[in-house]
Amino acid sequence: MLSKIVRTVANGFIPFIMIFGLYIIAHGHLTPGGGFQGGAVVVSGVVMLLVAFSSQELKKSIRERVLSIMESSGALIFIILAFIGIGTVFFYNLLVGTPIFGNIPDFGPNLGDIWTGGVIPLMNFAVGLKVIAGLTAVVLAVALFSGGEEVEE
Amino acid sequence: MNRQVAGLILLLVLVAFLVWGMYLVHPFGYPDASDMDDYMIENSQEETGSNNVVAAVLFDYRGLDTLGEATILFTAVTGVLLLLRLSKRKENNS
Amino acid sequence: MMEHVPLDFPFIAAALLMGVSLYIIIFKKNLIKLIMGVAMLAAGVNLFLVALGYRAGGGAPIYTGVPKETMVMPVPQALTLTSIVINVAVLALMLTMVIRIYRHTGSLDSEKSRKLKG
Amino acid sequence: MDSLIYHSPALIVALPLVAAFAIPLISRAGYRVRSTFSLVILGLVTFLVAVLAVDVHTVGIRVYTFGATAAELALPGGYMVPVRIMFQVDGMSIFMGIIITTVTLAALIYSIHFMKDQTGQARFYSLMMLLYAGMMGLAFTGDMFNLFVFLEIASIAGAGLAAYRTNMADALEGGFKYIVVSAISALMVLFAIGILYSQYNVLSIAALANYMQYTTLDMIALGLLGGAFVMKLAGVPLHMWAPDTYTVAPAGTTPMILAASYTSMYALYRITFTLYGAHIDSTAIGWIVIVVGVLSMFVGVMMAVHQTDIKRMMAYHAISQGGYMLLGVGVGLAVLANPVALASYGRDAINGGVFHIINHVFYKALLFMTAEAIFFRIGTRDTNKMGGLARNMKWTAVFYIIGALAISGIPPLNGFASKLLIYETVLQFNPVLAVIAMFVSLVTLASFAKVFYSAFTGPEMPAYREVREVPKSMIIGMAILAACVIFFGIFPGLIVDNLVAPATEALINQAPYINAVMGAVP
Amino acid sequence: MSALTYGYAVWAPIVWIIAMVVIGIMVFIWRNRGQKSYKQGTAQTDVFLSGNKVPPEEQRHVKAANIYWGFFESLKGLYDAMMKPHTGIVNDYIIWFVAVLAVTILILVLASL
Repeated sequence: MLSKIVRTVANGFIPFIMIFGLYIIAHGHLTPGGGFQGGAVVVSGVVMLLVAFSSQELKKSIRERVLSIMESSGALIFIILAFIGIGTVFFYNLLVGTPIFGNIPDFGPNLGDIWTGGVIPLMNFAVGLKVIAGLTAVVLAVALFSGGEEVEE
Repeated sequence: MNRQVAGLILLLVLVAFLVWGMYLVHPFGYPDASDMDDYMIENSQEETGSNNVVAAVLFDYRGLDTLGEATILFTAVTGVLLLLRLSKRKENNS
Repeated sequence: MMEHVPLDFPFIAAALLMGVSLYIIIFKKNLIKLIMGVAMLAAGVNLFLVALGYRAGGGAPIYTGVPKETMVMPVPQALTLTSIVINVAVLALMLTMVIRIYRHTGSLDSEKSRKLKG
Repeated sequence: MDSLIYHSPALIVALPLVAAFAIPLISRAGYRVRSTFSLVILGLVTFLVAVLAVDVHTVGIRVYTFGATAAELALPGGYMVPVRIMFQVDGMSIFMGIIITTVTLAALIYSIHFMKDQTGQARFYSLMMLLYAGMMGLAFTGDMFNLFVFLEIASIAGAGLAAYRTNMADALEGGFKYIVVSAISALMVLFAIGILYSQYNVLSIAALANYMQYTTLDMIALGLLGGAFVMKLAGVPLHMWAPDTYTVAPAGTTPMILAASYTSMYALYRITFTLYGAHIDSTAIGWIVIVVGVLSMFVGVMMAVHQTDIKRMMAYHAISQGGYMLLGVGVGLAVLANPVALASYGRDAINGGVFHIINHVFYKALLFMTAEAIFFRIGTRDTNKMGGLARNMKWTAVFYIIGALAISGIPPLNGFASKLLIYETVLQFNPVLAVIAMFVSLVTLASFAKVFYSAFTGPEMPAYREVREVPKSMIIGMAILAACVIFFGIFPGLIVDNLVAPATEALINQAPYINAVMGAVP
Repeated sequence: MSALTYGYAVWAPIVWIIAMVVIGIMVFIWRNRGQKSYKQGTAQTDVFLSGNKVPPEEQRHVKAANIYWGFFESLKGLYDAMMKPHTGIVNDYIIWFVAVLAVTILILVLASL
């Protein structure tokens, strides 16, 4: 556990980091970024908390079981999104042209419409969920193990 | 020690080949062919509705790679948690 | 501005980076340094991949916002992104194994912590 | 049914992935639900593989383009290069698919009882499914970068499984060596893919083969790819990780890691035959493969006789038998440009080398399982401490004998059939190589006789008086493989004509593979 | 159907099995016509060790490390040379990898000249 200044600053910054990460995930189909990058940003916030507080403190609020469920669900959502195209072909982008994220932007440079991309934004969210849960689990497990604790099954 | 000297020499040979190979690659910034990429740049908005061509490549044109990538992350997390697990039942140390 | 740099410079830098990292992997007995070597090797390969896609004067292959005349190739960027995530995964697993090995043998030396040979 | 076959290449990879993602959620319901779920999914996939195999052998190569408007539509709307990832299933791919699926099924059944009292089961099964999906993807994919991705999935899952016994330092060491070796060779593969991409701006294997010029850069790429895959398939002198990893991997997963290394061998063949086949100097490359094969055979078997650790001995034999496959295929490759020699013995040599893959995976998986059965009961792998085990472990001893006779090439088991093909054809190519191959077979028999004598025969050891036979699921897992070994031995003609010959044809003749994607484009 | 045909010869396992069964029956008949004076459980089957005391059964079992002792002793030079590269150090594995890569690329480039 670091000094009070560090903890206060970390507490203050964590909402901004989270929101920035979520912004990157949500705008993956419009601006640079996407599920992996945004997820990594969110996890960097978690790592900041881990450094500022201790892994023991963090363990009280983040449970391994929840992380495991989150990660599995993220991966499952991703593959199910790939599966919904199977009426045509696996990974077919079924949602283009439908009311859900289905708008087609004009060719060439434009201002960007969040309601485009078909399954791409949804997949970004699934991957983001997976990356956040997975990397948090890894970081937390390694930190706890270094402190002498082992992960429960 | 002999092995290390031989290894160093062969490493230098390998690096020489790699550098020579890199010299033979097209000049930086002027690729020889770009048919596949041009198709993606031109059609990604129409086919996938995504302004970000890289996202279109990641999740649509090469979606299986991204599934594989997510799978690898899942595999690694599973592996890490498996290796750091509590071993309740002690096996025989041999 | 580009004329001042040898045209193939990024490719050659990638090859040299790979050479340096192979040197580290071969000659450093410390397991953590070995893993750093693998990370550097991955960085070299990623540098090579992402440099392949560059087109002189090109911008990011994204249509939102600033209009650009040419765009760099998107596929190498996607491949690099995939490769980076894969290497993160590999490094995480490697480091976990090294932590466990250290717990068992009390040594990070690849020669001293070795149990299997012959 | 038609649409099932239509989508089967994707489903065969996607269903195990779904299973792997779902197992951590499902296993909260308990041990029984989890094993049943894994078995059901794998049974479904086995059915799909069988259906697809029949389809590929009757109709021909099957292309599955991910995300296109139709699966056969490899080129988007009359465009000249393929844009999307595609799976291409030809005779060789489905041949590997059959091997992998059978071994995984046996390994999964075998593991059910073995794992009963262990911790971390959910993640163990999850990794097993991921390893299966990785291998199947590697066998089916028609895209270079996708090949790299699946190679990494198989490597990481394999390394996690190999290091499963975390309370033993050597297990972690074996897993660590595996992942270091895999990571570095996979990075070399990626580098070579980058080189190929820089020249032709496509990633599909068929399109690359179509545009291939065989420039100096292509040679460097071929060297990198070849070295990396030889590393992954444990050919001498890059074999040293194999004994370490195979020795420590827990039951059921050792055969799967073995199958993963032969999937890398498949990738090597795919690269040399399909990607570069039309352009390379096949005599030079054929001789490189032959030299690696003969070295593997000789060094592997001589190291194996020396071992006292039972799984380590078998691991060295795996290297040695890998040499036979490389020898057979290398002879075929060396005469690839010579139609007369190819027709008279080259094709049979490749048949032998390819047939040996399936035979070897089956009997070596069986042998690894018997070794793990012994470890399961007496807790050691050291043959010096064993003795008289056949008295209490009769089934294990019988399966061991079957496997040992098969690997030594004793008729009528399956090892003999493929080794005979290799001997006869290599004799016509170069008699010295055939003599070495026979000598290696002899030493193989000797080393297995040594282990049989010291472990199974002899008086009852006082420490092992209470040893019992292994549980039923482990016996069933071994029995599946033993039945395959005997069946393949008695009906070799059936297997060679229906499974191996299409695979060989797919290797030698790369035009259908290319045309399936590139169509009429020259 | 079961026979494996290649080039100029045929391997027919079923014929082989039938032949082996016939030979086995002949050997069995021949064996039964041998001497009948061998009896199990009598002094005929006891181990005789030049009159020395015979150790108990457990200690008579030859350990794996002692089998083929002469083979390893006569090939000592080969085994010493072969054990030397098998160091088990992961760095050395990569040295071999780099060496093979360099040599392979060298051969490939030279072969094309």
